[in-house]
Amino acid sequence: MEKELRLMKGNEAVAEAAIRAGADGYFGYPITPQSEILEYLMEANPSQTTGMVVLQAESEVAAINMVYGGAACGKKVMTSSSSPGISLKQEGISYIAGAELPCLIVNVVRGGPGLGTIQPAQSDYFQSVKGGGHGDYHMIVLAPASVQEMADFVDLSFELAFKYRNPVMMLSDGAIGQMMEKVYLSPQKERVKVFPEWATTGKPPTRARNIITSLDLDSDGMEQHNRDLQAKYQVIREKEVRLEEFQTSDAEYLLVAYGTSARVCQKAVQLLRAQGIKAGLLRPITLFPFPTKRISELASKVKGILSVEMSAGQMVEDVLLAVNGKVPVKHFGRLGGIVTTPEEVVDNLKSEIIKG
Amino acid sequence: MTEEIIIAGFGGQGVLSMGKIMAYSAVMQDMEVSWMPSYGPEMRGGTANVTVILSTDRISSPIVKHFDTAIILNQQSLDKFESSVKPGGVLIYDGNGITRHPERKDISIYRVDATEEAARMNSPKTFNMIVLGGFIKVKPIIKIENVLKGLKKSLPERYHNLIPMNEKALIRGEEIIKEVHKAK
Amino acid sequence: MIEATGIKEIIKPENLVYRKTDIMTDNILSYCPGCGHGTAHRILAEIIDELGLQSETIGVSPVGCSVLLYNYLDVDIQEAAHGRAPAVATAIKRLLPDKFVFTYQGDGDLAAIGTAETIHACNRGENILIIFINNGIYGMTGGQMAPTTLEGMKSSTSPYGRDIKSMGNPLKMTDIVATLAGTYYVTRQSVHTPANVKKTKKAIRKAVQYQKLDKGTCFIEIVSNCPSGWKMTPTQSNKWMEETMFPFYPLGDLKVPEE
Amino acid sequence: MAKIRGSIVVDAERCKGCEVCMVSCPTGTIAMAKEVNGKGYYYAYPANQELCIGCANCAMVCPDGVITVYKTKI
Repeated sequence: MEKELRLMKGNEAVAEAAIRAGADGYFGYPITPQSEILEYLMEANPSQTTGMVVLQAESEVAAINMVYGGAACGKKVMTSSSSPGISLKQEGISYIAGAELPCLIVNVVRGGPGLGTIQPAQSDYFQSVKGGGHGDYHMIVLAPASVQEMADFVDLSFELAFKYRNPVMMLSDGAIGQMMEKVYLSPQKERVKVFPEWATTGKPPTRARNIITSLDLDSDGMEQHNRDLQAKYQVIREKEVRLEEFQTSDAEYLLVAYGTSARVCQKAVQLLRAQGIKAGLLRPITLFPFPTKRISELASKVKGILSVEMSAGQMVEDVLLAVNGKVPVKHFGRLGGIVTTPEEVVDNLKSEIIKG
Repeated sequence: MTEEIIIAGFGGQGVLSMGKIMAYSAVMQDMEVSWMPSYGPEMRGGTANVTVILSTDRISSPIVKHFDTAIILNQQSLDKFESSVKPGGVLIYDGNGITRHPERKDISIYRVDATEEAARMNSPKTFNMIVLGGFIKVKPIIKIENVLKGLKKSLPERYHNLIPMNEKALIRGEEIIKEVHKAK
Repeated sequence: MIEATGIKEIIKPENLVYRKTDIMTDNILSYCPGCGHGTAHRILAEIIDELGLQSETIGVSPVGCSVLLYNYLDVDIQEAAHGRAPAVATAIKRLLPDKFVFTYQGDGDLAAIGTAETIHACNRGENILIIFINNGIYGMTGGQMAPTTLEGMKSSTSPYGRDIKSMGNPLKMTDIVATLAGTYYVTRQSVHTPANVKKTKKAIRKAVQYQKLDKGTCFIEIVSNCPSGWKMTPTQSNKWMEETMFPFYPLGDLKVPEE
Repeated sequence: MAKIRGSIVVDAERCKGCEVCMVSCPTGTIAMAKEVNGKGYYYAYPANQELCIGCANCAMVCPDGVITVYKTKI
């Protein structure tokens, strides 16, 4: 079937893509700049078409625990929020990771800390890729950079979530959530009617009861569970790295940026090339797993690297680990909801890396 | 071809929807588009602006500092964005309520008194379409027929009776826009 | 093997009148001697057994003493984060509306940290059964004050007795949820005597029927004991419960459907 | 007139000796053992088995479900 062309906001694209991906449930709570996801779903009213459940919860805490309950039934469920709301969800995310449940969590990031601002930021990198809640765990983190990817990554997220029984986060930001672009939407998928064998769907006589828990009071058992989780994350690191490169083949200087910043940096590369500076861009699409290997390879070919992120410098720590001292690495980014401009990136690369 | 546009004015003037119509029309012409609003409480009564990029190529940054065209609908926005127009670029403004007119000599300046015209036409809601008509006259990137096609696609059926009025407003905008200053 | 059996001639399969239901697993309950949790588990299991609900039951266990509920009931169970069971159950029931969904929660879980989830699930009228064990204390963490701890009652965090002025009032959560439009059947019971066990079983049976009829939230409080936390023998604790808990938390229906 | 006779079996190893069954027994059938089980509890047992009427009160209140009840008419 042919894809349908629409002009949509990133948030709307997530919502429509969720319906079309055959999602079973969405549980959310309003917070700017992502409320359009819940609003769109309520208006689309998929309970009447695909049978998808859409519910406005009493809090982000309740919403993520609804996701836990739905995911434990083997259903394709999701939630979305923005930074302060994601902080509230961290408890539930830790339980979901601990109980190894598949789900999608969309974070349309705004500036922090605290109540912060409603404008776009990328300052939730640490809490997304390093854990966020308690315990040793990882989410798979996808960073869309366009409205098209906001739509496409919904299906991909569910696929990865079920493949690894692991929560997947789409780490977006206010800019991508609020902006409109062309988007080609996939045709409607059927909702899956077959339950995974581990799901709590009512115990038939043919199997033992299914228990969904993250608890093991026996430390040896808990250590083994942790080792199993780490082994899973290692497989994810080896198999699921996704990235995009832009003019890196002859690059002397490398920009590393994801999401909105990657779009800004792509323009910066064009501006730099127009000035005769051979710049290139590596855009991590997965932030966990991080494209460590490829960045390390490129570090052997370039003279310096600028990590651009709308934060005080979070992703740059992973870039530094990947580069491991081979070439100078600096961070640049605006804070508190201000989107970095291409011109600022150009100036910063020149002053911090080329002359530095 | 890439055209980077800022539209800025009061919340409630239809700034965001004008940008949306512009973007939709370009989609009808098979172009790439991005529409990046300022959002949040400031939209409710305060200033509102939206960056629209129309391009024949894949669009990189949806956020830019300098614009090919600035469409300015109040004094506050004029003060904020006059300096953001690229040298040789275009500034279109509605003279209504403007006390300090644009002063730059290195850009082309056009005036479209859409507020006044909409009042005269007795349809204040078509204000932004008059402005858009003015833009199309100066920068014929999108065609009026595609604007109407876009409207038809994006508006719910029950509003389709308003399309002829919008067409009239677009044409009126083309007629009334005046050149104030031409960049050298 | 210790011999603790009665008259051999009577102990024959055809004379059996009561045995532990198979819905209760053979795992030894982790509860202290005399704790009402075990009885409450068992009668819930008996209902599941008697009504043939095993294949359609999905339970949600809390954080607290009954966190290991899933070790004892032979049904599919999800273990929820502290206080979140009603939210978890909400999604289960919405996604699997034909299943029998219950939560089993203590007073800390349901009436302190999970107050919001409890109130809102009840207020939405989620078609689930909430079983609320109220023993006026935090058992698992070592006998700290609960939202339902009575005035003057001693706990490890109210060692001189609960002082209302500084520690607030005991919370009658069941009375609150009875006022919400979404609840259909709200009752307060106990399981410390055979008569009370029968009444509680009847209440659970009704709740199952109401859930089948999509009537909304059924909420059953079981006022129970905590011999260890109260620092009493089990039989003393039951007596104290009757004398001290019941006057403040009187047994009986708080909301019954109009028939 | 037929007389109802009952009898109970206590899973003594699982009994925690809480005595709740003993106080619920209307006939005084149950007592607590003088010795402890493997867990160290003084378990319940039918000390006066001839008094048992098979009412199952003990089993109904037993938190650990360790009592099985039988009944017959003689």
